[in-house]
Amino acid sequence: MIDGLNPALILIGGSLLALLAPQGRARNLFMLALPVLGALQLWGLPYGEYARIELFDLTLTTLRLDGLSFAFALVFHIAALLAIIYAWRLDDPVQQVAGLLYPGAAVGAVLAGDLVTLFICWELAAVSSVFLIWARRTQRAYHAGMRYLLAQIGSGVLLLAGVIVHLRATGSITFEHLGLDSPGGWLIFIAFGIKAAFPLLHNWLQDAYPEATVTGTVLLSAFTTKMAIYALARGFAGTESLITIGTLMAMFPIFYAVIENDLRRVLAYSMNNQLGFMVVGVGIGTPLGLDGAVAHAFADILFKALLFMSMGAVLLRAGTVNGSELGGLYKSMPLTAGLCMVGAASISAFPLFSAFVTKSLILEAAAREGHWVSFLFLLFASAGVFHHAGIKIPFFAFFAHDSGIRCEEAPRNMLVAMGLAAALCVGIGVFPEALYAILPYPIAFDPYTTTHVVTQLQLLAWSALAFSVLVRTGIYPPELRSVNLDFDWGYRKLMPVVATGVWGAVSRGWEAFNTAVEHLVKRLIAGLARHHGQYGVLATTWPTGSMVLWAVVLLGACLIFYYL
Amino acid sequence: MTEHLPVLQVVVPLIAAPLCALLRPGRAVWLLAMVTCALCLLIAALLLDRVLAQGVISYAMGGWPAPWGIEYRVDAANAYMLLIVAAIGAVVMAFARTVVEQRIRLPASKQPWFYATYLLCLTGLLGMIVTGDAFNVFVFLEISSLSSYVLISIGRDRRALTAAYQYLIMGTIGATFILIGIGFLYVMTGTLNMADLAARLPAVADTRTVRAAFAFLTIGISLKLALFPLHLWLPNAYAYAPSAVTAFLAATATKVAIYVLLRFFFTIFGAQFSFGTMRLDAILLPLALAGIFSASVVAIFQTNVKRMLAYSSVAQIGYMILGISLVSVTGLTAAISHLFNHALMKGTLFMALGCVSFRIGAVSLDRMAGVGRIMPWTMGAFVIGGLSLIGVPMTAGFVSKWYLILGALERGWWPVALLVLFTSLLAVVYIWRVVETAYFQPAPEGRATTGEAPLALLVPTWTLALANLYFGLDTSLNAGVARRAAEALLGVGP
Amino acid sequence: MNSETILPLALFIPLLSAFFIALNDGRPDWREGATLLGSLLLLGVVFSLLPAVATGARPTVDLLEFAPGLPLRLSVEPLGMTFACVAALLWPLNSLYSIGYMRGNQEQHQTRFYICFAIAIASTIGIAFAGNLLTLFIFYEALTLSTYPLVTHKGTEEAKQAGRLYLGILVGTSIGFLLLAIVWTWVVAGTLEFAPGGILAGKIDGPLVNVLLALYMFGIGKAALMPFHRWLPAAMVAPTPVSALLHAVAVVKAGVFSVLKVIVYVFGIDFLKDTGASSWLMWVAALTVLLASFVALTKDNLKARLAYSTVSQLGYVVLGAALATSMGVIGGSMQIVMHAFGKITLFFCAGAIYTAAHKTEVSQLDGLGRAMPFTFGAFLIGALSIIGLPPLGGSWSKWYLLVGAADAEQWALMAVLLLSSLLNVAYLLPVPARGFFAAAPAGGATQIPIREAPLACVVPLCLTALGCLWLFFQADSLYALLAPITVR
Amino acid sequence: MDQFFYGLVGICIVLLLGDLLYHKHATFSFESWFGFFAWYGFICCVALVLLAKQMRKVVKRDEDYYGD
Repeated sequence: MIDGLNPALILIGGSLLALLAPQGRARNLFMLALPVLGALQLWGLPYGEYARIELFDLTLTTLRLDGLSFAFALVFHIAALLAIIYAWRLDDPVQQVAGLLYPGAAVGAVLAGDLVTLFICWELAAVSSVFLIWARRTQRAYHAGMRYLLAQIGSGVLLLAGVIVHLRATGSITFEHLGLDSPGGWLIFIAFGIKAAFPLLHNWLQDAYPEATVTGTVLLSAFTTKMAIYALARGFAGTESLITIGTLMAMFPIFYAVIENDLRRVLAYSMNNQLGFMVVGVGIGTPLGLDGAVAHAFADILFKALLFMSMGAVLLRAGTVNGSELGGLYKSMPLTAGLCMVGAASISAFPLFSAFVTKSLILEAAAREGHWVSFLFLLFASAGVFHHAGIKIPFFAFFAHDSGIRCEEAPRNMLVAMGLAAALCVGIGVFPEALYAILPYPIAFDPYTTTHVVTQLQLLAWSALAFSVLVRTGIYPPELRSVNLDFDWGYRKLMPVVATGVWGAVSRGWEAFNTAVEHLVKRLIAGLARHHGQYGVLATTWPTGSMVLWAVVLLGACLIFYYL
Repeated sequence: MTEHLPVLQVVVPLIAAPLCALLRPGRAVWLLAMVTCALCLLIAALLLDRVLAQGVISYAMGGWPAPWGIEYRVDAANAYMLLIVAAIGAVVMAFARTVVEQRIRLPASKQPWFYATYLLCLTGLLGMIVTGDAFNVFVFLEISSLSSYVLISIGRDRRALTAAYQYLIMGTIGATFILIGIGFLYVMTGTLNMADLAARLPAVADTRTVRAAFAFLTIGISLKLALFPLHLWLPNAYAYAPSAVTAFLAATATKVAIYVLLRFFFTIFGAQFSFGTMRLDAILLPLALAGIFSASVVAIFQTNVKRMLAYSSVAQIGYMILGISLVSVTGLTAAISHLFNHALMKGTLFMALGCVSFRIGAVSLDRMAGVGRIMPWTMGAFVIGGLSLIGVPMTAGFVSKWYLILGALERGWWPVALLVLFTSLLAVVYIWRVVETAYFQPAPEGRATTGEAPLALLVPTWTLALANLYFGLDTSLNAGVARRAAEALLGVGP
Repeated sequence: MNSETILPLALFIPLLSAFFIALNDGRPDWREGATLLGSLLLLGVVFSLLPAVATGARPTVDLLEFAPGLPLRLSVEPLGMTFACVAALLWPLNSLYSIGYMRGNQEQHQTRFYICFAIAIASTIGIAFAGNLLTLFIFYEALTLSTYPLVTHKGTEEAKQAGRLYLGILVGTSIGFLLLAIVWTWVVAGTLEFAPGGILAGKIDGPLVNVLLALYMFGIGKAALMPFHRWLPAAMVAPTPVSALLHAVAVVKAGVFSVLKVIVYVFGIDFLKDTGASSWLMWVAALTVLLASFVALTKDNLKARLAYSTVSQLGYVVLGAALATSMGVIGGSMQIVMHAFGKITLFFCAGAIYTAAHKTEVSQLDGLGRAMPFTFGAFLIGALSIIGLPPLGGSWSKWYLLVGAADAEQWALMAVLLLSSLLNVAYLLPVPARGFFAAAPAGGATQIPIREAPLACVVPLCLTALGCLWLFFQADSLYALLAPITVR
Repeated sequence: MDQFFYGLVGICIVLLLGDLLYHKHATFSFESWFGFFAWYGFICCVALVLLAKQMRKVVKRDEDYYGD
């Protein structure tokens, strides 16, 4: 451990050094060492504030370690480590560098003690992550990446504006509770909201994540949105409106998830839904709620990574993740199927799996504060998440009707990464105290009460029953090759049409104006040329008599003028 | 010796002229003329130096004191003018030899006459400036005019004859009007000495005769200085005369006429009478503005570059008259300084054109295509002259433009300032047409691809070109002395 | 040697270098040597002035007297120092690049090119160190004229047209408006000195302040404020090194630098704020920022896109100046530096792409990045800096501009700045994204394999890209240098 | 598959009956209703699918709708 060294710098600095290492095992080992070193550094640092920098007339606190930031920083390191193992065989320096830079930026963001540092990491994360999408090297990925980047940088600039307004009003850039009554608070809130994929601001997530590379999606799923959850927990804990927002967030994506065909996009919707739970936790703002949000974020990173990794392995081996084209893969990829089901169980909050011990914190907090409407909706969402993430994903990918695809099992490194993630999911589910111990607020909460276990099992089992009944009766909507309109229609269809129209009108108007001016100038020149042109009256040689006449006329005029 | 400088200024070229005519054709004639011009320049410089140091110099011809005898009277204004004319005279003379020997195709036996006429013309111009006697002005005017008719008609171009003839008619009318004006003044005051006239005129100012004299002088001088719309003789005369002659006349003749105007209306009549009572500015200002605009536009449409520059001269004269009609120290400074600067720029431009026509035999725009590549030095000088004409900073032209706008703004005459700036842009257009043609158009078919002009032409051309640059930065002479001259003319200076 | 003796050297070294270039017409190696040596000497001279200026000295030298009380004066203050440093830093790099580019593309008239370039640099230094408006104006015009042969370098009909537009707009605005404004200032204020706090306060009032400001702002055509921006895209016919240093840095920055000088030292920001005369200017600048970005979006030609991006980015500086807050002014000044490094990198890259692959359109760049990783990597860094993303220099200028806008309580302008950042992303990042990630067009296999441009091209663009990064960490010292300019 | 389904039905019934065997800790009154979590989960899922099916009519588009 080096005193005061920001763990983020290990990842960021290492990302550039990694390029110097020769491609292959050496670089892989070097990369693997980075998150381990970073985590050790993080572990070794006592809570406190470090690495203050004086800039202009501001004081930047680039490293602040407390309970909240520690939990996020730790899980970010774990996620980075898993991704590196998962991408062991990847031969793409762009993804490798981005895959370190991006986690580094995220770690930097959660460790930032001031808003300026936060902004810097915020933007760095935005820029470094887009390469994970572009690295897919398809036209779709290029466009999706561009849209993603615009959303991310849009969030960044709003944050910047908010920070400046906040700074002017309070004279402080310390990142602590901001609230919506603080000037600039709203701007920062919206900035966080974009990255947290609030309803209406969410589309970049479902749009971009499924277009990223196999590794890219795994990485993307871990950091950006959780960084935003952290920021909300830090700046807007207890903000009432977050409960409503979070509830909506948990609800509406599940409908899309049901009819979505691309299984990675299903996961993206499900991710949106899980974020809703965390947002509700932050909105409740009690120690229990916040702990719930943090714990759920922690768990979510792991099981979502696991699910995306399994779907990535399917994409790698089968060449597609469209539900309509898959099925019966358990024969080819039994291990992947098993690990995927661990992830599915985790996200569905089966007892002994991670979400069970984390989501219940949030539900409990909601219940204790008497938010019964939210509670009911969250329950609905829990059933829904089981439905689409717990059942639909494994069912359509690995079971259902046999698509006839026969392929290899996932590569060993991927299995190792998935295995580790699965172990963590189960570990958290079995030993929740370990996770509870690193949460920001001390809590005494036992998830494994009879009531809790039974009711949860009831919920899950009857949901599964509903699924089975619907499938058997043929009511369940089939997987179809299609896209579903979401709010991205606004900027992918409507805006281009409007913009093209407006711009066309403006250009035409401008051209017409130019033509008119040109015409006018031409007429003016023609008029001038009539008198001043080469054969114009003012340019030709006059007969001497006329000249003399002019002289005399002028003399006369002068005389008259002078005499008057 | 030094006390005779004023008279030497005139006498030296006057004596040298017949000597030239008598000498046998050859190098010696030019040498004599050149030495004479150089001496004139030296004398002018010494005079200016003395005037700046000591104030007005009065010299009585033949020992007869004024007002009975002819007085040569040198103050800041005419010392400055002498320097311009003598300097241009000398530089153009250096340029003239090659032109006369190789371009004009004058029989060798006639060549000395050219130099003699040139020197006579110089004599006339210098005399008009140096003299303090109104009638003497007329005498020298006739000397310079008659010799310039000859100089113009000497060219190869047959159209020069018509041009010279028209110039002769108009010049004579102008001179006659001036003579009539002087006559009226003499009738009313009984004196021809300028200082004396100035003293006696106020007593009789309110008479019809004086007013008539004023009118005749206005029109007479305006004809000589080619004020719009009395400029019609000028474009052809300049366009068809040999390049050396054009360079000389364009840089000096009209300037001297303007000097005469200044002398008559500021010194003799006095600014109060001319502009306060007679409202001369009410006539000059509109004509100046119209001239600036109209002649600039005409210049844009010209295809003969020499004629284009001639029209540009008309416009530039407009600027000077504009400065005068501002009737302020700044305005007059602008006008007087522009006399100097315009002499530099037009001298450069016409000499550069002389170099071009020396090599390719024509100065029409289409024939000049691509000439920038084969004559880089010549066109370099042309560009410098052109920039100065436009009034780009670091050239002499900027100095006068600066004072002119300053003068206009001081009087609060917005539109005038704007017009001045706008017409500079017209100058950009007509100058840049030439530059573009010379540098970017391919050479026309069948034009001999001769090289750069000979050094004998380039050195004088570049002397003036560099002077354009020098006086754009060090303005103590062209603006500093001009200011003193302006103060002297307005009678406000120290 | 004290600062006063060094100061004129900054002006004469480039001129001298032009002279030696002319002498070595037939010997390319000597000629380029003269350019490089001159540029390095200038760098040394300019930076030797820096410590003194940073500690508050204001070295001043009068060269000549133009009119009584109106000398041609060189005087160094922080703003000019900053600008001169940028020009002096980039000239050696650009010279190196020019050598690679001009030789790589076998351009004609190289001697004339280098001579004009050196004179243009001298004029730029003259503008940076101008001690009064007249001196500024003189060098301003000299810069226009010395760059005209560079714009028309190719000698084609297109180049000629562009030259006409270039000269027409720049000379037209400067003579038509700027000169008038300067003379007017001289008439009302009796001085043309650049003085902290301005010289016009109390000398002129009412709507006339607006008129005078308009004359200045539109008179400084080099600032490319709409609608007088057309010369800039037109000037892109020039060889790329010219576009890089002159039309991304020296000429346009001379324009916005003059804008800042006029606002800070002639009007004075307090005076402007009190009269509110600059509020219309904010909107003109904001409109320029946005419209130029939109136009850039529609351009497929890389250099044209960069040109419109430049127009837009110049609007930032004018906007900063128009805010009339000290933070806005500092933001504008920083933008000069940051944008200079960013944009020169982009132009270098555009030129390197042209030299190596003869591609000029954005749509032709698919897959090229993998063949030219350094060029496209540098482009990415430059683009990110211009967008204003950390950890690159551009983020600080955006920061201060936003702070300035917030200080002026111009929320709508803040929104414009933010929106513009997004537009920057939309028109700049497709270049590296397509270069690196799009599939190379099919059927191109028969062509000669494309490799990186010559080293002389690649090294400078990598250095300027690193410069963008370096500037991020230099923001504090830049701030310390610039902070005094708005203090009376 | 059938065994699978009937097994599931069996589990569901067992779990539903499980409600009778212990005392439920309920924060809200509705939680203590008999088999609340079971039938709530069932209804939710059916509603989810049915609603989503209707939604498809509105939002479903061809795969190349956005054209890239």
